[in-house]
Formats: sequence, structure tokens, C-alpha cells
Amino acid sequence: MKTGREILLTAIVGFIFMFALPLLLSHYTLTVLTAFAILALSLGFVWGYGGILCFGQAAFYGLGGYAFAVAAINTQMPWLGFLAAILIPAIVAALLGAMMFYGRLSDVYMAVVTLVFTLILFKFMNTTAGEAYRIGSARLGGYNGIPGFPTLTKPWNPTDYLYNESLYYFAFLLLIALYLIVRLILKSPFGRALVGIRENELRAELMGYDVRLLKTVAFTIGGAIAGIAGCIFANWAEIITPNMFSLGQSSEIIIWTIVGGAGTLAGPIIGAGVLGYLKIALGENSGLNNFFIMGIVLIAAVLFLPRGIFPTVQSLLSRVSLGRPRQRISRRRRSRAG
Amino acid sequence: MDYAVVVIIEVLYAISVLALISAGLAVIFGMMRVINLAHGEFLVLGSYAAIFSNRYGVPIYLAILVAAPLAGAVWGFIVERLIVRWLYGRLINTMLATWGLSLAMMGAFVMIFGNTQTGISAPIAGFTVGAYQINGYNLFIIAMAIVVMAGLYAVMKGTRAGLVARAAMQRPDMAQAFGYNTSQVYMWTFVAGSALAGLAGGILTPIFGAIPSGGANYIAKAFITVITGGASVVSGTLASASILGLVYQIFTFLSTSVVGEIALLIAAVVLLRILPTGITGRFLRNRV
Amino acid sequence: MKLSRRNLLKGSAAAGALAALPPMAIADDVIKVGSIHDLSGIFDIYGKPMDKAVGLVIDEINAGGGLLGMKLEKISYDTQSDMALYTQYAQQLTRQDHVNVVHGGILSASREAIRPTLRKAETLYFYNTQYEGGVCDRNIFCTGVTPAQQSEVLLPAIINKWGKKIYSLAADYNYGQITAKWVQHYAQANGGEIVQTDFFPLDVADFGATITKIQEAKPDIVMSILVGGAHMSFYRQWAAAGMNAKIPMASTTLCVGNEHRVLTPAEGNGIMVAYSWSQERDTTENKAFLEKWQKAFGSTDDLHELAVATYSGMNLWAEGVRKAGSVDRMKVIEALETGISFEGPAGKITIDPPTHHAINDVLLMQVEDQKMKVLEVFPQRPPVDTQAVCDLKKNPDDNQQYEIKI
Amino acid sequence: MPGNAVVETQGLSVHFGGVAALDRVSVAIAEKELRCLIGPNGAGKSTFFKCLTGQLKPSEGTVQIRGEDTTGWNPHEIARLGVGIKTQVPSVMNGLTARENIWLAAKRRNTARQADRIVAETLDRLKLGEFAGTEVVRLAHGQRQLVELGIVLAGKPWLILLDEPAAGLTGEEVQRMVEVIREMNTEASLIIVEHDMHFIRSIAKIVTVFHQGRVLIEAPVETVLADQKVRDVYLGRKG
Repeated sequence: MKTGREILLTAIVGFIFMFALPLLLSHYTLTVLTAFAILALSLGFVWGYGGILCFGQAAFYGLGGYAFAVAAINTQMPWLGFLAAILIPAIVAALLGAMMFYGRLSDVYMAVVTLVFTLILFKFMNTTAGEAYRIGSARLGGYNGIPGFPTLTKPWNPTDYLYNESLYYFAFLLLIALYLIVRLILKSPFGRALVGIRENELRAELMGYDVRLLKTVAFTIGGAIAGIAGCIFANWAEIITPNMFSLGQSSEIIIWTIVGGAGTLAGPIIGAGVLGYLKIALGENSGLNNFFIMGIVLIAAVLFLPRGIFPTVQSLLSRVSLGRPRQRISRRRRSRAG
Repeated sequence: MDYAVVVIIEVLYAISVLALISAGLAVIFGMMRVINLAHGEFLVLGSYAAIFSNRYGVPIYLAILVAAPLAGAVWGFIVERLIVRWLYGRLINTMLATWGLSLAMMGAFVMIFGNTQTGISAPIAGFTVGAYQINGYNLFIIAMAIVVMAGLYAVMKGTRAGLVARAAMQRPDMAQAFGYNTSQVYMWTFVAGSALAGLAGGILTPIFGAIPSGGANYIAKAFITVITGGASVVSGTLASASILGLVYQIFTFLSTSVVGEIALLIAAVVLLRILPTGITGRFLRNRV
Repeated sequence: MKLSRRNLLKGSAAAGALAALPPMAIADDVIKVGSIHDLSGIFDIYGKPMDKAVGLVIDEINAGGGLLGMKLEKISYDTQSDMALYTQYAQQLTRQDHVNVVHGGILSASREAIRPTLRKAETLYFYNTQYEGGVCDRNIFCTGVTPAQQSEVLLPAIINKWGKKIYSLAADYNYGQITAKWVQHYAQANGGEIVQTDFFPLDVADFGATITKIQEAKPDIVMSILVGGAHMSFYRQWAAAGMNAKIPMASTTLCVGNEHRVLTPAEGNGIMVAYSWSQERDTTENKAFLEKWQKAFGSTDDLHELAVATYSGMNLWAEGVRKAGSVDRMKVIEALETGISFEGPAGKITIDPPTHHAINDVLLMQVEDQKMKVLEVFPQRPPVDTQAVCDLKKNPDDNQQYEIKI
Repeated sequence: MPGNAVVETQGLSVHFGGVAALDRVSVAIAEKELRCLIGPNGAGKSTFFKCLTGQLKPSEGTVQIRGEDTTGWNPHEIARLGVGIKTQVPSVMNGLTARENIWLAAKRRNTARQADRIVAETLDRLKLGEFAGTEVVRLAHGQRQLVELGIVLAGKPWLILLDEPAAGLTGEEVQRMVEVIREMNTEASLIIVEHDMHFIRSIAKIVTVFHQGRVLIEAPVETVLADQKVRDVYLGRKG
């Protein structure tokens, strides 16, 4: 019953935002910010709750985009592409996760492996300009990426493309749905065990939880969500390039998550929205270099707001409002990880 | 036969480049358990220092071997005092903060130097091996890699500073009890690692030039080399640089440099899968 | 309504970015020109002068009383070398700023990112960059030089001068792949032979093994189709090995970003190139242009082929508007399709009606002491590559980039 | 005796580098037994313990738990047999509340509703009720030890392995611990690694003494405490 109320409340808040935001920004800008938010949600789950610091979440994001484009071109059925954008990153995440967690790699080594994995994809995709690199009728296109694939249509009318406003509402509904799904996962025994593992892996094992399996499953879910984000991005940009796999992209995801607040779900979403918008806004007037600003933001966040903006604001508010402190699983591990 | 000699030199050169770009990171990681993800930009900083001091009249070898490491050291000092020292013992947080530093430095380079590639010409002429011309500067790089590695070994094994550093890293309480200020030891270690990064950047300038985004290429390789090598500074770096450099160059000769790089990355992942704590985590333990 | 919405938007952008408010546009008595280039990030050496060129033409026209009695207004966006931002800003230019024409795009990927958007929004598009050719779309005009135009001039010259065996090094992306094919085509047509073509991703900076491999193949000529900052290392490593004294080199890409100024004379001298413009071309139009640029921006050091193509493209568009007597998209397109010409710094440049590409002068040049010395001028070379696949007179609704089969 | 053994090791050895931390140890523990493992620092008792829990893989030899060969199993697989384990340093989930900690342990083998009931029982039994909603990181050391014990109990184990349960506890807390352990022993076999002699005296029946990676002696507690060899190696060093 309590869960039911929370779902309802979240959905209402989500809908309010969904309809209020277009008053401030164009649907078009909001769509890509929503894709970023979904991407941040995926890392927020994997890192904030699973305790798995993945330096290569961009890999699944890019795989989602490419899986969508390739499947859509080959089948001319974009919704099959949507399915592929979930399944392929999930399968790849499952394999990579199994390799890491069953191999018992520690934090740093995991960071290296995920980073290297992303780099390999990035380098490989950049070399696929030749005609030989095609999957079915889809040319991978190398550095220039894949333009001109069919995008998502309204399921009841295959000639009516999801475009601009309709794409935005679709993306935002997905965001709300994914947020709720992740919430429910975290409330389930699996989710609680996951948080338990984050807090103390050995203890969880001694309780009888198969840490390797649970982490692999969590990593797979994260990969699938990132894949969905990649698919939304592909539909928005109508072109995908290997840049989706770049180190810059990977770092942005981590920055969104840490600035927003790892260990919460709303934090990364807000971080992605705000910083993603900042990046677009900065392009309208070139004064300071964008990397410079992002870098300073990240350093400042680590030094001064190690818990992130959202949790800090939240605890300030709860202190001010004298309300009962929300029962929240705080994320302490990050500050003492290592 | 000539071809074999040329290939061997190229392989040694690839190993030397890996060893040079990794040395500074290895010192900082091996001794302090800190990963400096801005390491690549430290190298680029060294390159810029070499180029601009040379442009303003500093002789090229002084620019490469003195100005570059000096710039690295000074900047390392500033970074340690302002950022890194607040984060000791929090590996992931240092990684994130230095990643931010990496982006900020890259942005700063763009704002200061612009997005063009600048460089200096190699001070050594090419020479002939049979029917082949070889870049003479490659031999200088091989020599410098040997000097840096031997120097590191000598400092760590043979000097009091090296001993104190090693002691402080292993038992901070003990070193403190003996009257050494561990915070100072950490600081100087970081400065030394930064100086090595600057030096590597300086040495490699005539080959790679300097470009604001160049750090990304360095850090990926250095990071992978160091982690694959494990915690031992000299032997770990040498072991992994040798394996990865060999793999890279062989595949580059057989196919293209992209295949070489991908082979290097795959080799690193395979090594880590077999030896989850790096080469020296399993073999060559208790070596420097 | 529209105004207040725009106000709000810009206001929030400004608050977020601490930016100054851009000058307010007042609808209908100005002509709005969108400029969309990479002003930061790894392509900014190309993008910044291009954006300046747009501004320069606008200032010139405004100083002369404007177009059709209306002032021009420039609306510029920095795409930060990020392809995703191209789509973003193309949308803003069309939906929010309602510009009359868009000039911009550098990499082919960026052009392909915005071309569909601008076509859908019925906004005229000028792409002023040297590129691989083959775009066939009535809404776009491409004023840059294409590979066939360069190779047609360059290959016979170097084969006659240096010999038949050519080793090609190309950037591993669309442009490099296609240009390599044209190089091969014209090499064979002139009795030459490509012994090997190697492709390098744009971030490769280590060419040691390649230099050894080239020596193994013993070519007469090395052909460089390398692009970008990392690839600059090749020229240095080539010279450091002493190879520049042994095997001569030609390029279809060196100098586009003023790379010949970055290399020392020893490293660069003797490399043969072919483009549509050179600072050293001795014509009155070119001299006048260089002076104007010098006066406006203080230095001509950053000027390059693409900026000049942008300058020509802007002027061609303005000619089209004058001729059409309107800024209406279809009217301007029809006016341009009459084969309008512009006499400027790059000589005469004419729109080729069936392809919407440019008929350019092509200059055969040699790098000498960080300058591009003009050896020979080949006037009015048609874009033969695109002509082979594209005829917008016959198929006005065509909308794709052909990969030209040779 | 091997017939009804719940835990039996055969020639168990662990080598670190060239050093044998555990050297051919064969021990058997019977159903419902309460066995204490003692020995000076570095004697091998903790290494032995970790071989039982799966945290270490023995270099040689076998471990059997209720007739099942568990050599080289992972900790979670051993835990799933119904083995409750408490480690030396209190191993709890710091960021979670005491209730959440115990709930996770209970939920592994039960439905959510059963788990809730078990948590209530356990909290009650350990008198942790007032701290149930507190994050464990904020609790005092003794309370954390109790939470960990609660985690062990909530799994309803039939074999319990405790590594130094009395370490760092106040006198009063030790007394409580002794009671809890006695109570546990009515349902389960226990293996306890301990330093504290008073504690051992008050609970132990049979004691196994480790020395330099081997079993020095295995006998009832009175015999062990009177043994001269034990006094030499253990008490001598301990003092």
C-alpha cells in the first residue's frame, strides 16, 4: 500500500515536470536532456546503489544507439530497433559484468576494464569507414557515423514519426517509467541485497547471497537502461557517431551523477538535466571553454559536495522544515572507498 | 636482416614510449595509491613547456630535459596542495577529482594555445640501417627510457629519500614515529611523479608535438600500463610496458596501428583477467 | 508572443551561462543569416575563420546599404566540435530564430546531421567546405573544392615530375576513403600506380612503423590524405627519419588548416598540393580581400581555404537574393540555378546548376618556406565527381549523398 | 566420531608464498558441539577459520561440512548450507539500519513476511529493539557485535562459526554474549575462535589449540589450561 502511494506520487510529480518544462525550454532541447537523464539514471543505479563504478557507461549508451540504427535500417521497423537497443547493450553488459565480477576484479581494476572496453569500441567504430564494414544493409560509417535511419513511429500509425513534441513526451514517459522500475527494483529483496552488497560485500556473501550473480544482474539492468538512452538520443539526433563511445561522454555521465548525487535516483537525473543544459547554453556564447568549466565543476563537486547537490539540498530542507528525517539509505561508501 | 633490425628498434621504441609515459603515474600509484587521471595533461604541459622555452631561446636539450620536468614539478606541487592532499586514502574520489582536473587543463590549453598542433623538430638526424632510414630520435627515446627506469630504481633502492618514501607509504605511523612528516613525503612523491610526467612530455615532443586533446591518448595507455603492471613501480612498469609495447608494435607491423592499439587493449584486459592484481601482484612481488 | 517566449529562453540561458543577452531581433525588416560552426573543440581552427568570413560579408553588405534594402543579421552558434550539437542548433536556427539561410558545417558528419533538418524546415543551406563530394539535394549549395577537382590537377603533375609508384596515407573516415579512391582513379588515368593505401583514425599520432613500411614498398611518391592535429606528427616523424630528402610528397589535405605554417620550412618544403585558393595568388581581388581581412581581424594568419570558400558562398548567396529580388527560399534557389558567378579572392567561382556544387579555379602549388607557392592555375574546373551521379535538373526531389562509384 | 561430525577437515594446508600458515590440520567437530579454537597470534586459527567459511581456498586438504565436500566453495555457497558466520572485525552493512541488516539475512531463505517476523524475534532476543532504526555505523562497538550476531541468528543456522565474538566488549556485554552463545548451542554446533581466556573458561567444552600452523593439543578445557606446553606457547607469549 505504501509502495502504491509512492508510485502515484512520483508519477504525479513526473507528470507535472513533463508538462511544466516545455514552458521554459523547447521540446527539442528537452528531448536530448531527457535522454541524458535516462543515461544518468542508469549510472545512478549501477554506481549509487550497486557500488559498481563503471567508467564506461558510455559503451552501453553507444551500443544502444548503434543497435537501434542498424536494426532499424535492416528491418525498416524502428520498434524492432528499440528492442535491439535494450537487448544488445544488456547482453554485452551481462558478458562484461560476468567477466569482471566472476573474476573478482577490485575497484580500480574494474575502472580500467570498463574504460578499456569503451576505448576499444570507440577505436573500432572509428575505423569502420570502409565499405566492408556493414551489418546487413547498414554501413557503420566510421568517424562520420550512421545518418538517415528510420526513426520511431507511432505504433498505431507507422508513417507518423515521433518527432519533436511527440518524441519528447515519449522520452519523458520512458524516464518516469524507468525511474519507477528502478525504484521498485530497489524496494525488492534483490534491490535491498544489492545495497547490502554495496555496504559490505563480504557480509552479504556470508549471509549466502551470490554477490557475483547479483552484481552481474545489476550491471545488466544498468546496461539496458543506458541502451534505451542511446536509442532516444539516436531518434533525436537522427545521426549517431562514435562520439557516443568517447571518453568525454563517459566522463560527462560520471560528472552528472556525482554532481547530482550518487546514492539517490533523482540526483543524477537533475545533474544530467542541469549540466546538459549548461553545455548547450554555453555554445550560444563562446567565451570560456566548455571542458574547462565541466572540469572545474567536477573538481568542486568532489571537494566540496562529495554527496552531490540533491542530497545536500535535501538534508538542508529536511533540517529546515523540521519534518521527520526521510528514511534514506545514505551513501557513505563513496567517501571512504579505496 | 636490415628489416629485422629496424623492427627490433621500433619494438624497443614502442616499449620505451610506454615506459616513459607511465613512469610518473607508476610512482604516484605505486607509492601513494593515487591515480592521477590528469597525468596525460601533465605530459602535454611538459610538451608546451619544452616548445615555448625553446621558442624563447632555451637550447633544445635544456628545454626537453629541464624546462619540461620543472613545469611538471611546479604544477604538481600546486595540484597536490590544492586538490590531491584532501583526498588521500579515497582512491575513487582522487580519480574523479583528477579527471576533472584533466578536463579543466585540456580546456585551459585550448584557451591559451588554441586547438592547433605545435611542435619542435627532432634535434637528431635520421640515420641509415641498410636500405632503411630510421628516425635517430627514436634511439634517444630508448636511451632516455633506460636512464629514467635505472634512475628510479637507484633512487628507490639506494637513497635515503627512496627508503623514507617507501617506509612512509607502507607504514605511515611508523615513519611518523621516526620523525618524518608523512604529509611532506606524500607531497614530494607527487611532485616527483609530476616531474617525471613533464619530462616524458618533453622528451616525446619532437615525435608527437603538443595538442590540447593529446592527454587522452597518453593517459589511456599509461593508466593501462600501470594497472597491468601492478603496484611495483619499476619492475611492474617495465614488465607491462614490455608486454604491451611488444604486442602493439607486432600487430602494427602485421596490420595497422589501430589493430595494434586494439591488440594492446585486449592484451591488457586478458592480463588483468588472469592476474587481477596486475603482473607484480602475482610475480615479482616485493620488488621495487 | 513569439518575442516574449524568445526573451524567456534567452534569459534563462543567460542566467545559466552568465551570458550577455544577444541583440534582439525585430521581425521582418532584417534578413537573418545563421552561422553554425565549431568555434571550440578540435575543429575550431577550421570553424573560427569560417564564422569570421560570414561576419565579414555581412558587415560589407550592411555597409553598402544591405540586401534589398534590409540589413543582415548574423546568428551564430558554436557547435563545440560535437556532432549532436549541430542538430540541436540547426533546430534552434529554424524553429526559434527563423533564419533565412544557414551557412556552416565542417565535417561531413556535421553536414549530414543538419541537412535533413534544414530540408524539412525549408531553410536554404550553404555548405562551404572542401569535402568528398556526392551530395545531391536541391536545398543545399556546396561551394568547396571536391577530391576529383584536386586529384585531376595534382596527380598528372606529380607523376610527370616524380614517377609512377605512389604510396597513399589517408585519414580513416568518409573523406579519406573517398579521396583515396579518386587519387587511385587519377593515378591510373595518368599511368601511375598506387602500391598501397593505409588508413589512420584521426587520433593516431605514431607513424614509426608506417615509415618503415613505406620504405619497404619503395614508392616514388607519398600521397598524404591525413587530417587533423594528431596526423601532423607524420610530417615531423617523416622529416626526423630523413625521409623528406628521399621520397617526395603530395597532399590533398595539408594546408587546409594552415598546417604548412606549423611545420618548419625543412619539414614542409617541396610538398605539392592543389586547392582553389592561396594567400600567395597574385590577383587584385585576392589582395583587396587580404587587406580587408587584415583590417577587420588584425591578421591574415588564420585565413584558409575554407574561410575563403565561406566568403565566396556568402557572396554567391547574396547575388542570388539580389537576382531573385526576394529572400524566399525557392526564388533564391531558382536564381542561383541560373549559374551565378562571383569574382573574388579565389578567382571566379560559379554555381554548377545540375549539382549545386561550384565550378572553381584550381591552383597547383608547392609548399615553400611556409607559403603556398602557386605553380599553375587551372581555371574553371567543374565538379566532375558529383556531376557523375547528380542531376537536380532531372531529379529535383533527389535527396541523398551518393557514394561515387569510380 | 567422524560418523556424526558436522565439520571435518583432512590434512588442511595453506601456503602464503613459501610460508605455511596452516600445515596439515585435521579436525572434526561433532553435532551440537561447542568447540573453541585458541592459540597465539599467527598460530593459524584464523586461517583455519577462513578455510571453513570459504574466504580462503586451501592449498591442500579437504573440508567437509555435514558430509558435503566444501573444499574451494565460495562463501555464499557455504552460507547457504545453513552456516552462520561472524568475522573477526565486525562485518556489518554500515549504511543500513540494524533492522535492515538483520532483514537481509532473514530474507535470504524466507518470504518477506517470515523475514519480518524473524527480524522482530531476533531484535527482541538480542535486546536491540531501541536501536533497530539506527544506521549501524552510528552504533557502539558492542552493539555492532550484537547486530552481527543477529545477522548470524536470523539465518537460522545449524552450524555457527564465530571469530572473536568477545573482542572489545565490556564485562557486561561479554556476559550477555555468553548467554546468547549458550542459547545458540541448544540448536546449533558452534566453532569459536577466541583470545579471551575468561570467556573461554566460561563457555568452552573441548578446546583445540593451534601453534605454528598445527594442532598442538585437542582436549577438554580444564586439561588444556593445565597443560604445560600450552602454558609455554600461549600464556607465555600472551603475557
